[in-house]
Amino acid sequence: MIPLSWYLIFAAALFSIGLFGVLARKNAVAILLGVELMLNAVNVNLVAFWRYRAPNMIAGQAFAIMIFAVAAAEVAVGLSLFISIYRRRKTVVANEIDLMKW
Amino acid sequence: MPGDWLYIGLFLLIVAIFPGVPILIAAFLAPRKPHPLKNQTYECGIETHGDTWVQFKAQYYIFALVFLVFDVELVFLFPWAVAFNQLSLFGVAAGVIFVLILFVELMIAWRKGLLEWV
Amino acid sequence: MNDFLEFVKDPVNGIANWIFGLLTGWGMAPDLAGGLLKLVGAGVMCLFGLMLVIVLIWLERKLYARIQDRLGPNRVGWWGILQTFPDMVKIFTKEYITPKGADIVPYNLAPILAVSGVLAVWAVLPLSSTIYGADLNVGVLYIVGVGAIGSLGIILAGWASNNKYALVGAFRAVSQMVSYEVPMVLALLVPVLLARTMGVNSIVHAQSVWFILVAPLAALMFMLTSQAEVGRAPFDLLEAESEIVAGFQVEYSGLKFGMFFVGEFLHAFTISLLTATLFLGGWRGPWAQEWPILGVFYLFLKAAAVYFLVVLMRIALPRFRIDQMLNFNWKVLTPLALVVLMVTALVEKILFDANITLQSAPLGYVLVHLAINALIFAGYLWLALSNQKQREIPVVGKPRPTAVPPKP
Amino acid sequence: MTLLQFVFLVIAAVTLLSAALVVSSRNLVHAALWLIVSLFGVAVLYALLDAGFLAVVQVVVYIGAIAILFVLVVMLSPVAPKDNRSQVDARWWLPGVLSVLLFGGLVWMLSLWQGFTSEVPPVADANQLLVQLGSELVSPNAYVLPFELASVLLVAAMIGAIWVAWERK
Repeated sequence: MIPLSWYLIFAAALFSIGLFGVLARKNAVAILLGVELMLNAVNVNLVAFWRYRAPNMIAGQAFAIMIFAVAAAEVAVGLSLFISIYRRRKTVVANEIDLMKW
Repeated sequence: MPGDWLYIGLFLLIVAIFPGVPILIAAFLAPRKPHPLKNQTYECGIETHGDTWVQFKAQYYIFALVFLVFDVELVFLFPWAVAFNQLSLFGVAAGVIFVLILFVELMIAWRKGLLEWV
Repeated sequence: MNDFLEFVKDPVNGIANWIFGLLTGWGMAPDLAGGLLKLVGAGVMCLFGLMLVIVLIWLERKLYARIQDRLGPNRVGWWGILQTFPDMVKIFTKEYITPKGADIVPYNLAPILAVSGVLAVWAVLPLSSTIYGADLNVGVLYIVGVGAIGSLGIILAGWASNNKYALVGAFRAVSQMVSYEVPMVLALLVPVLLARTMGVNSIVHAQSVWFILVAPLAALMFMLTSQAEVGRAPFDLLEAESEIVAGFQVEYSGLKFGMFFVGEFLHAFTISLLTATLFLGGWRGPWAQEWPILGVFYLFLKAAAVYFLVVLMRIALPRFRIDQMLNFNWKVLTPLALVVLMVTALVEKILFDANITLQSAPLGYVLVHLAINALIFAGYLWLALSNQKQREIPVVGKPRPTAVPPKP
Repeated sequence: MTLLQFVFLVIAAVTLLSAALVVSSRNLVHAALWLIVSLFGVAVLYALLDAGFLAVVQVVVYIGAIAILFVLVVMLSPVAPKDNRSQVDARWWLPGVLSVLLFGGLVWMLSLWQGFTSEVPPVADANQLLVQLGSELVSPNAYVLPFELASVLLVAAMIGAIWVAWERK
């Protein structure tokens, strides 16, 4: 059988890859892609902990579902901001969106 | 239950392979005579002008956005519908209020004119 | 003799058990033999689905021709029934033309996805009480999920072709397929609610009265929206020939184009099967429980009836404009579906508390639900018609006679 | 090695590989498509964890809606596909080192925990789980408040997002 550690190591790796994407990519959409990976890693952790540590309580699955909702909201707002910024400033590079940086 | 998921996994594998095989077979049967004119993009016979990936209306995006929100919320309702026999009146009401919020949301979007195709 | 009768009642499982016995008899581990059997079953199911398309294409061409007062295919085989085979030979020997600047991997992946997204639905379809692939307890959501993969294939096709028409087709596909998924999921929630389960086979088991009688509005909405998901007339905006050449498939040739074609026909029949399964009682019928092979016959009979309607809609109705299509979805179907879901849930709860269920008092149960559905529909019609009067249609240009007699 | 372990390793490898391609490919559409592969792998892992409902929800929500939204936005902005400049920062090694450190630290910390290698306990029938989930989501003693709040949150997000993205004339 698969031990819990495999899932946890997998989730940690996925989270780290997502973090790299968020920190290193220039494009704003690519940063959002990285955030999606990180959220998924968290979800894998939640479900794995539910399955291995508390299979009688449904909390892990319920939390995972809430994260789906949060991820959807985040994507909706983030991509809208991206479209709006692109329309005004004709750029997608996060470093060049510096109107608030003085 | 794991048996069912095994079947689904096998089925998805087969489903990906089956349409691919005839395409590959046809690649061997078919003639291959490429020609620069033949491989041009077909746009009503005239030569293609400008780049394909031009900017499109954000309207398409807005409909996809409304869909995303609806889709996520509707998925929440499936376990509610399955557990219907075990629910108290409060539980059923909670689900109905959930749908009502969706309905109000749709009405807001409608009244603000967000659902118009312009 | 008795064994033979058992075999005739359920030949599929009979053969499966025979092979299983044979394999384990040769010393194969039961797990491995079971897995192998599942693989073979999945393969046979897929092959059956794809072979069915050969018949469907002929059937649809024949129907099309009859309605347009033509004969249709009538040369190859009896009534042209073998017409599809020469067509297959032809399409197999057509050259693949890959347009300049296409994104190769997504371009080649798209036709495969378009077929597999449809074919994957067959994994959870129960053909009869004992002949089914997987009785997944989340079957209905699974159907919605694999449908999304199909629309992904179309988006990929449009994007990867490096063609403006294809890209417009892909955008239309997104706005159409994605929009119509909302009322479709809502309509699917109603049978799930009535049967208290998401398993497709369990929903069939729960239909001691066909759900079309309990939830006629949901059934109607499911039929309409799944027609839009297929993307055929009157919802064929994504491949409208007269507007955007052929939409997302304009740059495809040979069998890659053929796969989109196969996917479309298979999808049309699959939604008929789904409608029959979820709303028309699936394999249920006289003696279907004792004679599982009869269930397959009943299911396909019902599906054929629905398919006839689907084809009729395609032939008889003109294409929507894109704003009409979206208005119909967001301003007609979705609010109606939301109201139907809310009211059905409340009524169901009241009836359940009063101990009136499909099992205990079928007649009263069905009548109450029918009355509620009729009430919602009447109220909706009244609202729609009273709003109709206030709306005025903007005049784009004055009509003028095409031929004006010359002034003397 | 059992069949399940083999399936897990293959799926994990595919998922991590495509995740790496998500953060490294130059063409944004390709990055979004790799994201779909990665999300599908995660869905398979949910199925392996006996969370069948979450597996299909992952496909419906992430692949059917979120990923399509991503692909659509990338297609809407014309610069993305033909921008062949490097898509990562000049100082990409700094986040790289940080990520590797984070991964190492997480694994090290988890390995100190005695539950790290727990074996899988038996779980209730899948249908029962679904019923339990459904009734707890709307039960006043459990998650009814987050349930309704999620709905309100999504409404607010949708209206805000449309307001931001709307093309004003």
